[in-house]
Amino acid sequence: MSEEPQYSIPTVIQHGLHAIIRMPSEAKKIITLEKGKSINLGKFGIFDIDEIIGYPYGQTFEVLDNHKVRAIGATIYDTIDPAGDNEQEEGAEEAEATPAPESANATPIPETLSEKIDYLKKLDVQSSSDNRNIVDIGTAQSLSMEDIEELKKTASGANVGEAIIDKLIKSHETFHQKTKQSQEKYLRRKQQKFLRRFTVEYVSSSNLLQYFIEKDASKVLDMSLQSMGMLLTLGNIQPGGRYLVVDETGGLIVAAMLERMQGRGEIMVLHENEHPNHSVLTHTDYPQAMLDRMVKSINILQFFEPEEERVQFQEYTPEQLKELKSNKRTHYYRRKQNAEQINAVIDNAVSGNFHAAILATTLHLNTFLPKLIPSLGGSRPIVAYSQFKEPLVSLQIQSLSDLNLLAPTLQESRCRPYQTIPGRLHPLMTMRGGGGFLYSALKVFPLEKVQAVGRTG
Amino acid sequence: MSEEPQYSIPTVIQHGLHAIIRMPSEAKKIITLEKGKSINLGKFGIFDIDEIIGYPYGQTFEVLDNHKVRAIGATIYDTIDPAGDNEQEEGAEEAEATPAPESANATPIPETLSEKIDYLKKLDVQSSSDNRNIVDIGTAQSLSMEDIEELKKTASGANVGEAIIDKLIKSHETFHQKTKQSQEKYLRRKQQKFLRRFTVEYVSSSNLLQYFIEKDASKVLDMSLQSMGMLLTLGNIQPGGRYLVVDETGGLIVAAMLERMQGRGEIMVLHENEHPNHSVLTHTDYPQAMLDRMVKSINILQFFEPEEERVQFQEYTPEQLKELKSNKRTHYYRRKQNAEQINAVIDNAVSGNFHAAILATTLHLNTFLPKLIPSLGGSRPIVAYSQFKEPLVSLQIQSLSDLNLLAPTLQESRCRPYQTIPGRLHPLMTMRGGGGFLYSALKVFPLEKVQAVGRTG
Amino acid sequence: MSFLGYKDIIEEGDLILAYLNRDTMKPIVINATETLNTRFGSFSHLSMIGKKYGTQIASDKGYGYIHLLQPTAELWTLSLPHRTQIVYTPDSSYITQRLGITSGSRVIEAGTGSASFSHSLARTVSDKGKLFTFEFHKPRFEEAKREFEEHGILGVPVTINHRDVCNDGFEIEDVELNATAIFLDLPSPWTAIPNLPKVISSDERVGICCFSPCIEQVDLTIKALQEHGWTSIEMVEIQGRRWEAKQVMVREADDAIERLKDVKRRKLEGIEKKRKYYSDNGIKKEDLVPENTDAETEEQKSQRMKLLEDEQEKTKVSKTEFNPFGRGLRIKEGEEGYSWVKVSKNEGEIKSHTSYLTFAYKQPAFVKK
Amino acid sequence: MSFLGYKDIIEEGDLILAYLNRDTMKPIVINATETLNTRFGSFSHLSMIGKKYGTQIASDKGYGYIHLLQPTAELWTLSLPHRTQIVYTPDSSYITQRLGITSGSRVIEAGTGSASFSHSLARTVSDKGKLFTFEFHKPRFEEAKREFEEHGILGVPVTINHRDVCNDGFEIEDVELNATAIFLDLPSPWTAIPNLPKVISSDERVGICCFSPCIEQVDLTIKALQEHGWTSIEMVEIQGRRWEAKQVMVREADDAIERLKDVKRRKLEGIEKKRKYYSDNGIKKEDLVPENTDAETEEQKSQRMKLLEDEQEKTKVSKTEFNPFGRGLRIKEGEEGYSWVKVSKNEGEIKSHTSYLTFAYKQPAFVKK
Repeated sequence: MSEEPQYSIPTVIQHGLHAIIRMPSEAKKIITLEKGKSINLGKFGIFDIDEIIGYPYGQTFEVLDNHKVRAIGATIYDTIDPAGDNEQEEGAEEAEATPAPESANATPIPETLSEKIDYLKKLDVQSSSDNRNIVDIGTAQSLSMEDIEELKKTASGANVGEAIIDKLIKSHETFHQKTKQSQEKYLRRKQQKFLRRFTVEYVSSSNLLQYFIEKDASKVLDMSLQSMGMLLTLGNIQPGGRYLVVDETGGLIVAAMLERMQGRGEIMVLHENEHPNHSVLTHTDYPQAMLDRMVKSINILQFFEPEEERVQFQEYTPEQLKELKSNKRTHYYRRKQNAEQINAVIDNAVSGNFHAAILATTLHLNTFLPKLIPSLGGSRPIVAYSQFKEPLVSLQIQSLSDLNLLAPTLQESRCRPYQTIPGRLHPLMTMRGGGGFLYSALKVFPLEKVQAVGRTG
Repeated sequence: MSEEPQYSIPTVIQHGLHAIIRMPSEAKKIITLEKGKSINLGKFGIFDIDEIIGYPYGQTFEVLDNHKVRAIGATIYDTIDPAGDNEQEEGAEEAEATPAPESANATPIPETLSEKIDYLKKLDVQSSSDNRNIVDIGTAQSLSMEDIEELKKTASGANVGEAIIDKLIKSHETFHQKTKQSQEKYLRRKQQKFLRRFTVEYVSSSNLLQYFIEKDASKVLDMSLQSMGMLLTLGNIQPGGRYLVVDETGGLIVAAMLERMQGRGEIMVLHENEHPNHSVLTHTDYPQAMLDRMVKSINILQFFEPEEERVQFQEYTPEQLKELKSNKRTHYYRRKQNAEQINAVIDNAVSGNFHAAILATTLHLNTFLPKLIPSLGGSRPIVAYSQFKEPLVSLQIQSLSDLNLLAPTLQESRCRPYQTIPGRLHPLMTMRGGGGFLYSALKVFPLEKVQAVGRTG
Repeated sequence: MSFLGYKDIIEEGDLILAYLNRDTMKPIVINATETLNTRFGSFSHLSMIGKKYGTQIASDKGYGYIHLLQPTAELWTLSLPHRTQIVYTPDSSYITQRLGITSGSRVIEAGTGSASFSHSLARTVSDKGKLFTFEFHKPRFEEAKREFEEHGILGVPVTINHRDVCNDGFEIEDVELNATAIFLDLPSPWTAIPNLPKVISSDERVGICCFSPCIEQVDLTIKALQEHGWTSIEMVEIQGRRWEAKQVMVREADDAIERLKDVKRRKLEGIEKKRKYYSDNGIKKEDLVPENTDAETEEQKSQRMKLLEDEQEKTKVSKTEFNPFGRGLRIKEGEEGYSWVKVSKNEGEIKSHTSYLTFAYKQPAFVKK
Repeated sequence: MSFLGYKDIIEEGDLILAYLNRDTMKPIVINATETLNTRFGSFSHLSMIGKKYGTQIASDKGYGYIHLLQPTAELWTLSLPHRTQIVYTPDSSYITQRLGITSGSRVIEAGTGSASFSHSLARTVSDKGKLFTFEFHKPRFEEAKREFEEHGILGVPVTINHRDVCNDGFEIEDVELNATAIFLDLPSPWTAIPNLPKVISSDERVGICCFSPCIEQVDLTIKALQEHGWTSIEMVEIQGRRWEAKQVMVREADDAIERLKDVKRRKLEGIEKKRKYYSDNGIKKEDLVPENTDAETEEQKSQRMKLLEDEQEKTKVSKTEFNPFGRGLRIKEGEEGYSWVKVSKNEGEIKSHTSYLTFAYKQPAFVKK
């Protein structure tokens, strides 16, 4: 590489970029940071985009009155099992092998909500020592929807959430009989419902994937974050590589690869329609010029029948060109450029020697993958993602007798999240199933003789 | 049931029964408790069977000189990850959030080996506080095989193991630099190699399964303990039931069912050869009369073509019988009994209305299982175990459109064992893969009209 | 005894489970004068009497169907409103097998909780065994006791006590518990462990399982077990997974290539038709898409539109017949004419953790005669 | 730069991985005068020069084969003698993706350990980024440094220091670390966490991952992270599983029934033949199996034996031709003439636990202009 182009991921919230807004409910929203516009987060409030400009991505804000915000520490507490509100566990506080919390005396009088919660956490009194008197929170809930609506009207702006929580605490009949932990969990759940806070995240491939997993996992073939990370690792993706990609996740994999390549290299997107589906890419902030330079697309007809598909373009002589009317000439140039582009992409594909084949497709791999092998360089990985294991089992069996493939491997990677309250660690009671499977192998050049007799003569 | 036969599992080690001997290496051996015989455990010593008679099953013994034993607490320490001897973890002792062990002063001078180990455990000195100076145990091992052989000659009988461990402790160059935990692990590993101890277990279905999993898992279709437990639970196995069973685990499943039925009920074993393979049953202690009464076997030809397979037996008149020579008469009665037995089993099978179908077979379930459904009573479970998921996936898809089956379900159950050192809990680093999958459904009687039009008129 | 033994025919007084669908089972006691009302219709108990267990019946009005099942401990667990933690089948079946609980076993359970595991244990210990179950939460105790009674298992084999076993132990007046297996589903099992020696069997090995959601509880439990002479301590987690089987279409790359060729052919055909139309009618492209539409009069525009319509009409290309993947059609899973591959997937949300299971054994003190 | 970038042709001085089989890869530096000796034969480096990466070559004597691969971080991990804990691909790839490490990232790693994750990180941060790795065990530090040098990644992007970061911090003289991602694989990460503020980026969000095998370490780590202002704390476990695919025979019950019928037919045929043989030859069964063999003379016995032999010979029944499952034959997996179903299974022993991964983030203090 002589020019060494480079691209850096934005770290600061700026006009013109995208962002993912994460709300206390964990709901997410993709926005464009347009100057002078505001964003409506429904029950979490409205804020002006200009208010958040200049902060680093990852910042959490509280919505104030008049569309203003103020930057704060963190939105919400660390992982607490949403499904783990069972009584037995609550009783487990006696299990705490950790030193007792600092005495309540040392704690200042709580002002902010998070301080209030901290205060409650440190308060060692008024918590029932076992679960004998605990009644299910759901049924003991005494605050009606009407109460909440009323509060929304009377409390002003930013304080609505807090006022509701205070009221909830007061009105919860058995709140003080509850153990500390269940109080915390209760507060957290209420917080998720009413706090006017949000976090601004960069539209990284991980955040985008998370966004789509929650919104419609089928759009990204039910791929988990760890499957995506493994796909990139097994593919040995790095700056300067030339990759052959089949991506039925709407371009998410292309986006993730671009993130790793940082401006250098090329992605040849092989697709089965007239145009590739890159709907996910529209949410990213890669400069168009970089995309044009790095991402090429070719359909499988052009890829597998390049000679028939090359555009035969009859160039005009300078004399002929001169005679054309201006709109005809524009049309000519457009056609010429189009033909050149198509032919260049076809030439590029034909030249082969790709540094990896990355597949996330529902096409039948047993017949499709062998067609791609000749386009790969030696010692280069082929990695195929599938939502289901069975198609990869079939591919693996076939690969075992293909001498052009070395070490075909079928694996999965699952991520098990934990509740992260010190002293009460356990895996979350429920989690998403699925996440997909990965096939990988290396393209090699077998010895002719081995192929023939399995042994040299 | 009018007679109410009953059978109780033996709890005491007695002559004539079987036992599983578990050695410190976790190796297992099935023995018959023959009067006057002795058992050779190789490097763990030799003992007379009569020595262990009368103790409750589960007892641990130490081999003394002259084939004697003495009953002791436990063979070995509780679960310590055999694969977990990594340096990082050792350093984690600082993580111990538990109170410091009692002061060493309170500990009596160690006499037995386990006391010695306890002593070491409680000794808070001479343990390196981090892993900087730790050298891999394997390479620092300074005791040669010759040393060990020499010790075996010089130390007497029961003390060999202990003497070796003492020597090992002394000679291990960096032993005192090691952290307490790694010392413990080290001792445990040595203990497993040299201690002359063993535990006598009852040949329960769980112990037998464990024995075969370790010896040759394919013999029991790679079935895990949790799959076997689930099979019995989903099958609703209980005293007094009549069950239809296809068992390719050599009779292990039959043994496990008998354990749950305790002398009441019937097991109809359906097999595909001339005789069922019940090799595992020969290691169990069920009385032959009970087996004859409860376990019936029928091959699939007799089961599916009962009319052709019923034995046509021409009975002799009393006059004819009188004329027969004695050996002919014996032969006649044998044939008669045989025919009656076969016909009784066929009649029994034909009567159907079984209380569960329990399948652990490699026969093609999609064609085999539907043939069995008519023999089941209504509301009764069908449970099929398979080493692989794929055959059950196929069965599940087919079952979804079979109105005679309700709620077909495909599940697996995996067991993840942990290291159980308080303060250093973590899952074992490696474990056995596999364990199998379970299909289950309930036999029902669909409404004719539903079957025809999906709706009554 | 609905939960022990087997019955063929539904009779007055039977407890049955009306199976509505995978998520809904309703326990009912047959009473000829009553009717079961569900969202699938009404079903008079009378229509159930005399039917075989397992029968599907139609509602009184003829639409809507349910299945009539004999309850088992496992179906009962599935039918429970999840009022408190339930010991699910993967855990309960493992614990039972691992502790060697069989017919005739004498088992202690604390606490009773939803009584789901109690039912499973009662089935297994059978009428020859004993289940001593303890619950310290009064309403739960009463609910469970009522259920045991209704299910015909109170007394034999189930004994239930309202008791805080951590403080007040397990002894029952005039009863030798002599338990051979213990199951502790308590917030702090380590406080109950010291109370066990008085109630466990003194002449055979006794097994225990402590069921705790948090790992820190395991830590304290192990220490208590060690301190009180329990050995062979092992801790495991059971992970049950359900799989849903389905079929997905086999999509051949060659078919996709053919589809693209077909699209291309149609495009060329359209261009060809247009060219022919223009030459046949002596029309120039400029007539249809003029360089400057702003300068166009209303009349010119209307005429051009008419021409455009005519062109569209005359140069129409037939829609492709080649549709290998049934795009745009409603293809039923497994439909003929397409290839299918069988696959399996987890439910959307899986139970990833229930509790940690700590097992240990206690060998009786024994003096050889 | 063997680990960054791509090369097509093997040249003198290249580091290559000689792939012997799934479990054995040998890293060698090409030197025209040397030879690689393996149990699959000897391979002169000369025979490798000029070959394309990925080529399979035969040994100098013509038997035995190896493949010549360009090293990648992942292949390197597989080739390592397991001298200490390795961060395996399922963990390393997740950590990289989760912390958003890309080309240009500035990463701190402590400790270096086997340097397997270091290689993976070096590949990802690329020549535009920085990996600051710390190791306090002297021999491991030296080994890793030598490797980085040999692999052409020392300096750019890797900087390695022999250091106890828990006591002595992460600062490097004259270098602004400005790290954007931290990976702590230390026995007590909580003692290193207080040392981080001086070396992390002050104008963008910084992510951290602590890698600990025991759960009690996680407990202390979380507390330290909270105390030092890290938020969004999450802890996960990554479970990687490999699957082996194979084919198993489809065994139809109907075929098994036919087999039993065939066995029966043969048995009957044998009885029939015997009966015919007896009547044809006027022999009685008693002649062959007398009531009392003890009373038999030597001569009688010899004659009887002859008769018996003759009977066996004359009444022999042909062995069955019907063998639907190939019993007793050596059937190759997938062999034609039988039906097969594709299945998958785990390896016999699986890596069930590596470490717990605790993630957290630190948002820079920011004063709006």
